[in-house]
Amino acid sequence: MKNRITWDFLMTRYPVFFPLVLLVLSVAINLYLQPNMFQLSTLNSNMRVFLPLILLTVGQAIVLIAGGIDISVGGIVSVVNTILATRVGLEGSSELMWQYVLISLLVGALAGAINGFFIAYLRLQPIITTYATSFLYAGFALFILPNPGGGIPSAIASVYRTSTPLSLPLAFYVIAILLLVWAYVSSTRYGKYLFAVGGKAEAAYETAVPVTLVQFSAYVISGFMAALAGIAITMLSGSGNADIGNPMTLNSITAVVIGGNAFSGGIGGVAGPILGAITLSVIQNIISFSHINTWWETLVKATIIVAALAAPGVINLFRRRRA
Amino acid sequence: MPESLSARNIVKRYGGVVALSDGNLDVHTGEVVALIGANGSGKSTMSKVINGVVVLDGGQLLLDNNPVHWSSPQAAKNLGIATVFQELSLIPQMTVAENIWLTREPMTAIGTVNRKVLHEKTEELLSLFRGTYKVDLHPDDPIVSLPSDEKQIIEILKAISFDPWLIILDEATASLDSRQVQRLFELVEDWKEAGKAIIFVSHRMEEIFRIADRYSVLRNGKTVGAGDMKDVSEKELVKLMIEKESVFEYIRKDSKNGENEEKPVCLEVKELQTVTLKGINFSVREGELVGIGGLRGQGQRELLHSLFGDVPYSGTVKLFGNGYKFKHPREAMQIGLALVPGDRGREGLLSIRSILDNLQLPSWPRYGFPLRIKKAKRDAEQVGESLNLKMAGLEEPVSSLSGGNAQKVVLGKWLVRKPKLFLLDDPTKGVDVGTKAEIYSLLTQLCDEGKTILFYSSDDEELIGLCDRVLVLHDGIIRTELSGPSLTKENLISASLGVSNGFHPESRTGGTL
Amino acid sequence: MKRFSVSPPVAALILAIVLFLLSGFLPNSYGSNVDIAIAQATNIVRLAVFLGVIAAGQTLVIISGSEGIDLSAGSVVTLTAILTYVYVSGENDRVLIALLISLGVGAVIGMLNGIGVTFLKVSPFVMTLGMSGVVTGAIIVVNHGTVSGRIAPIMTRLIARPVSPSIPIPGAVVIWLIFGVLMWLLLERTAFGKNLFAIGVNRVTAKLSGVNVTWTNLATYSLAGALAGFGGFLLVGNTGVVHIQLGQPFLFPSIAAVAVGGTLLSGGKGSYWGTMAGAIVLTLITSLLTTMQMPDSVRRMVLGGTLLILISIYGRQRSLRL
Amino acid sequence: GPQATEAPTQPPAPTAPAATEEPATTEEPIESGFTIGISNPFISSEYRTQMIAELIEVNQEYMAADITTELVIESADTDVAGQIQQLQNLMAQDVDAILVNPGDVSGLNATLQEALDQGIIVISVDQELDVPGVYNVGIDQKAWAMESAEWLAEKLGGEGDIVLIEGFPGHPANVARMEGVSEVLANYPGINVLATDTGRWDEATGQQVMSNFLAAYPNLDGYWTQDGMAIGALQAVMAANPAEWPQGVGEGRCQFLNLWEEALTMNPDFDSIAVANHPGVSPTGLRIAVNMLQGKEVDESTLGGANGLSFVLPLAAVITSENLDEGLAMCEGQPDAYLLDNIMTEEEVQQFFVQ
Ligand SMILES: Nc1ncnc2c1ncn2[C@@H]1O[C@H](COP(=O)(O)OP(=O)(O)OP(=O)(O)O)[C@@H](O)[C@H]1O
Ligand SMILES: Nc1ncnc2c1ncn2[C@@H]1O[C@H](COP(=O)(O)OP(=O)(O)OP(=O)(O)O)[C@@H](O)[C@H]1O
Ligand SMILES: [Mg+2]
Ligand SMILES: [Mg+2]
Repeated sequence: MKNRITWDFLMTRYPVFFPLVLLVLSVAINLYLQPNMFQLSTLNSNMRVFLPLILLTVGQAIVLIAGGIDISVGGIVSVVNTILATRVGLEGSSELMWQYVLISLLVGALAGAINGFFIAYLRLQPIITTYATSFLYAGFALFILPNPGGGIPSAIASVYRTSTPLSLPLAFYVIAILLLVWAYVSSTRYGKYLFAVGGKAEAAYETAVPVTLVQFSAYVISGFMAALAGIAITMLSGSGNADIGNPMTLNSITAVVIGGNAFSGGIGGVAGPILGAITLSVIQNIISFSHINTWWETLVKATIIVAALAAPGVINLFRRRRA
Repeated sequence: MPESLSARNIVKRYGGVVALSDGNLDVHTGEVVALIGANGSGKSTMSKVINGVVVLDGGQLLLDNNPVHWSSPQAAKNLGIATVFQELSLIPQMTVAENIWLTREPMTAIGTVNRKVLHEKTEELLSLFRGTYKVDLHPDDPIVSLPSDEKQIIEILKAISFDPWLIILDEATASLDSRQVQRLFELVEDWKEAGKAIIFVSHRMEEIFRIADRYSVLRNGKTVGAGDMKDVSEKELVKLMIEKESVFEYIRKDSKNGENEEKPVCLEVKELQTVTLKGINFSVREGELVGIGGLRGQGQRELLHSLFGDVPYSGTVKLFGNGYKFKHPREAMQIGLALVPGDRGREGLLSIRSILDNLQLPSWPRYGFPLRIKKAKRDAEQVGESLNLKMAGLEEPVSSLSGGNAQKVVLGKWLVRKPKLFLLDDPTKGVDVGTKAEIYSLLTQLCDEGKTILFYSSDDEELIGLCDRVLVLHDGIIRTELSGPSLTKENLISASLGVSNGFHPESRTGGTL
Repeated sequence: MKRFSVSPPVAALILAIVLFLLSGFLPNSYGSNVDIAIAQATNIVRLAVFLGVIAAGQTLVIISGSEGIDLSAGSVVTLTAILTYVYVSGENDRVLIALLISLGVGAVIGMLNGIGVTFLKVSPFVMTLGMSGVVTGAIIVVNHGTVSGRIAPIMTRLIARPVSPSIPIPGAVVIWLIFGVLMWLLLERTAFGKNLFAIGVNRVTAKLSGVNVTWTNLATYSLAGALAGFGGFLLVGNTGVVHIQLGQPFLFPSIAAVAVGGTLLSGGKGSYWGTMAGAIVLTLITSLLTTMQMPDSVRRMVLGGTLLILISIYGRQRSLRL
Repeated sequence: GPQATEAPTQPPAPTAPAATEEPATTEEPIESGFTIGISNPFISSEYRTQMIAELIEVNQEYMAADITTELVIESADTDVAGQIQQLQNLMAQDVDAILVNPGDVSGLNATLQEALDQGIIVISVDQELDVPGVYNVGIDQKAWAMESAEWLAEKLGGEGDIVLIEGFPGHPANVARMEGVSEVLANYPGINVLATDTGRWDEATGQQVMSNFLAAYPNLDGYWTQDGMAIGALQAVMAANPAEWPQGVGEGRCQFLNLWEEALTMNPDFDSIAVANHPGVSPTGLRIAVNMLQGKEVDESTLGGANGLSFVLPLAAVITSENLDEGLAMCEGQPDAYLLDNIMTEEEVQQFFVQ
């Protein structure tokens, strides 16, 4: 009985526990296969690649906490990427870059606001709404940049790619800031509202929580984070491509769930999903370094991910058997 | 602080359903107004009009005789109106403390929730009901893990946490046991003294006469009477509510006690143990109506659910002469068991499905392939009629029903199947007096037909009035069995408190129980 | 006062017809030529069949609630199409067995989804997404570029060609209508269907009313897999060829078709008629956008906008404030 | 191999003109023991599976001769970030050369530059990249499209209504091909393009688009398309079976040739042309990479492209009604999805090197 409470306690009160175990495990395997993994240059080159997904995942996590889902985030990433690639250009100045970074963030928030408007105020179902807007955004990105090309000055891109202040990858600082901001936000009243709305919207409404506003804001945050992800991936690739964000959407959702947030809303946080995003990427590395037969790679990777998703359930099943 | 609130000629429609056609209510500080009426008469709707949860279709709200208009629940709340919702307004995933203080959390200088103060203030509130919880409640307990009575208490604490001047208690006592009700009433007296106004909704006449100063009666969405409690009798109130002479006759079957002796035993339980139950032994004969008493959370729910195959247990259960160990309620149903669960929203209903689908859910396999829908409808209609179900039609969603009518659906779905042994977990919770009487006569009739009923109720009167004998649970065991002359309210209460029959140790020494 | 309400399937169908009629005014459209109009309409319905069948399983899992969804449908379609193609290899008498293989393989994959969702409590979205990866991986392992086969003439005859020269309705459409009736029977006239709706709304209530929640849920995912398998079988009968991405383009449209058809994405309420109407509406919109000359970017935006408008018309949820 | 080194392998000096300035070039070139990395961001297509299979096969030859020790294949469905990760992982495994089939025309530039800086030979296959120092190996996409467009125009006698089904709009290969088509059609003013749509390089979509076109334009004279969409388009024509079949362009894939044969049984007048964008360019690229690693000097006069670093390979096969039998014979024993292919032999690639 006591034992059971401890496990459930860990799983429900500390949703970060399991994703942390997964991450440690996968990092250990990766380290075994790639001993120089923690060398600064290797670490940095990995983290800079993971960061866009991490940023996207944070926004997705907040929407999921608030009881929604956002499958238009990839589209928003593409829009931001094409804006930067066409407006700043390969020859642009760093002032111009700053200017369009700000504009991109506004555009991301605006795109999120469009989602939020339809979902919170017109009360449309989130999956199908963001599916529809994902066409709007992806189409808009293609409209801005019909053919891949353009980009940002390589000097600016290399700031992102090579900065390692105090011998730590830039991404670590970004993650630290994200965690700090979340630690703050989740303990504000607004943070409680997010959980309340995701938990049971009717009850929250009867308790005088501004439900629609909170739902709306979650999508704005998600749009904003998608814009940050768009900026990051533009800095990483240095170029523009209207389809750049599309494949990222489903990964962000998987990362959030591996990170321990419930699909039904009202539970979880942001730290778990960040770990989840890193774990997903590390798994890819493991596949690379383990030199399995190419034809098996996709199968093995997918199986590992399914196993990771199912692991808590297997443990629970096993525990219940014993009890 | 306002002195009074009045609702005048309130009209409220839900789609085509008129919930209120002419609702009127006055409430002043320092008094308790009982809002009474049959199921579906519009009491909850009236509450939601007053606290701004629904939009008015007509009529007016006056605060100190000035018209007011709520644009959201927020507006009403800001002016000191608090509500205990019949269906509760708690977020299951959040903790007790977070739920109580949602939207009014104590803050620190940097805008975060001050957890320390939050804790202290929650502990303070929780202490108001201390002693009535099964295990002590903690501010950090998540709501999901609580039993329904404790949820109800949290909902009450949540309502009073911001020191409102008007408190609406919409069937706040329906899930509480007598001790908890007692505690609540003591608080209500305090509030009254402190100059608060209270609107009290309940189907228990005894409670109304105990606590209310004035009354207001709704019938079919129209206010048909109001006045001072001291000027009316129970009979008169009932007549106002349901346009019938008193239906208040519990059908005691003392005479039958002997008869049952010869009937075969249909349920025999030996050393039944679960997480809360610590070895239950009893047997029930065919045609008996056996009550289960005790305070809430002593294992009554678990007993009924384990007999129904919903909760795993150890020990032996013999039904109709054979031993069984069900792994799923379906197996229990197949040999003629039926369970009416205590939490109708969570365990008894499919909210967005039609009334027909709800009534027939356990019985579909009996209608062949393809399902004979016409016959299913006829059967459902019959049950509806026999229970006096107030509905717009079988195809309407069950969520459109009032609380009491929804409860009838939960009971009614088993009547379609004609089971042999009924397990009832507080089946009249939230049911109005008229319907209650009908349910009582239905239950006695079922027993006469040879059906057996195991019946838990949080209403002691009900147990005493209806049952052949009552098993009183305390702390997971049957502490006392009461029957015949020993089945009195006094004995029931003392047994509930864990005091053996005949002895009055500890607190009750000075009493005349 | 009687509420005025049109059920979502009917609304979607009316909308489809109106859109189609309006499209006559577009440049390059059928204009006043009735023959072409009919040919075009038939063609659209024919194309909708495959989306419609693939969306059938989707409808079931979505109705089953608890965020039910099947993201592996696309890869299952691909897999069974490839299996059919390889196994049949041009011989009519192998078609029936190929159909059974398709259904069986689909059902097994669906059952794995179901096990993950019911016993291991993985959320359906990621469980089926992961399974989609596994199936794709399996396809690559099994046939890295070495698919060899051919569909049988009878499949082409029954699926892709008109019923008879005088009745210019493709066989697939007839199959779809029969399929629709069966789906209706399953959902509305069997205890399984009723139980499915029940678990979609409230699993605790369902269990306490004797519904075997675990089994129903498992059966639903298995059935959904089998139906996706059937979709793959039909699809290859129409395309006549296979490739690794055959089914993937149908995945998200299949969810959209369910939503446009008025089925509640949170479960417990919906119909297959709605999904059929939704499939027609979606196919129609894509077809219309095809014949209109506009850049792909604009086309995507128009598609997104149209979808938004569609669901705004009748996909709105209950207000919190009544 | 015994020579496996942890130090980056030195690229032959003349081939890295702008990128690196080697301080101390080893005199004798390393002749064997090479590790070669493959980065491929898209696997869900028969082209890519055939490509990977052929790479493995060609590498076997070199392994047997102890010239290469390992072929590290990074192949998965992934995005730009994912392919960057692939490339980084290859670098982390000390490969001597990288063959990359880029999923993005410029998104990999900085990462590829890092590889060049480490002295790794980088060859982009199937898709030309504009990075100084990166070699390209592939066919001329534009010329490829012009070949079939020219055929169609001639077939129609320079007169008639046609539709175009293109691949992914904006994809560089598609852009180049459509440019070629426009250039050809500009010479035939009698040919009227009624509509253009995207079939997303996908058979099912191609079939759907063609069905729509057939319904909208019952009197269509011809259609131009490319790759797998050609199969879908022909399926649509066969399903609709209009009184007058439009003339259409096909694909150099066995599946198409079989379908062509079948179509002839329905309509003996049907004619087509099948050209293949063949995956054999990648194994040919592998041969080029090995030769470069072995220190052979590239004959720059044989190269083309923007940076003068592109190996332009000839088309593999052009099948018309005249040589359909030959084409079918080539498909003998091959899977249906097999693209008519040509991998240059070791001798043939010597044409690119200074003798
Ligand atoms: N959300 C709703 N949608 C449609 N009809 C509703 C809704 N809520 C209540 N009603 C209808 O309004 C009428 C009044 O319901 P209300 O809940 O106010 O009754 P009540 O007096 O509180 O009954 P009870 O004692 O059973 O709780 C009933 O006929 C009910 O069916
Ligand atoms: N409170 C709940 N809310 C939502 N889903 C629930 C809840 N309780 C149970 N479920 C879900 O219902 C499903 C079935 O539950 P359970 O296993 O108790 O019933 P069952 O399968 O009918 O019984 P058995 O496994 O004994 O045959 C599970 O998938 C579980 O996740
Ligand atoms: Mg009520
Ligand atoms: Mg179970």
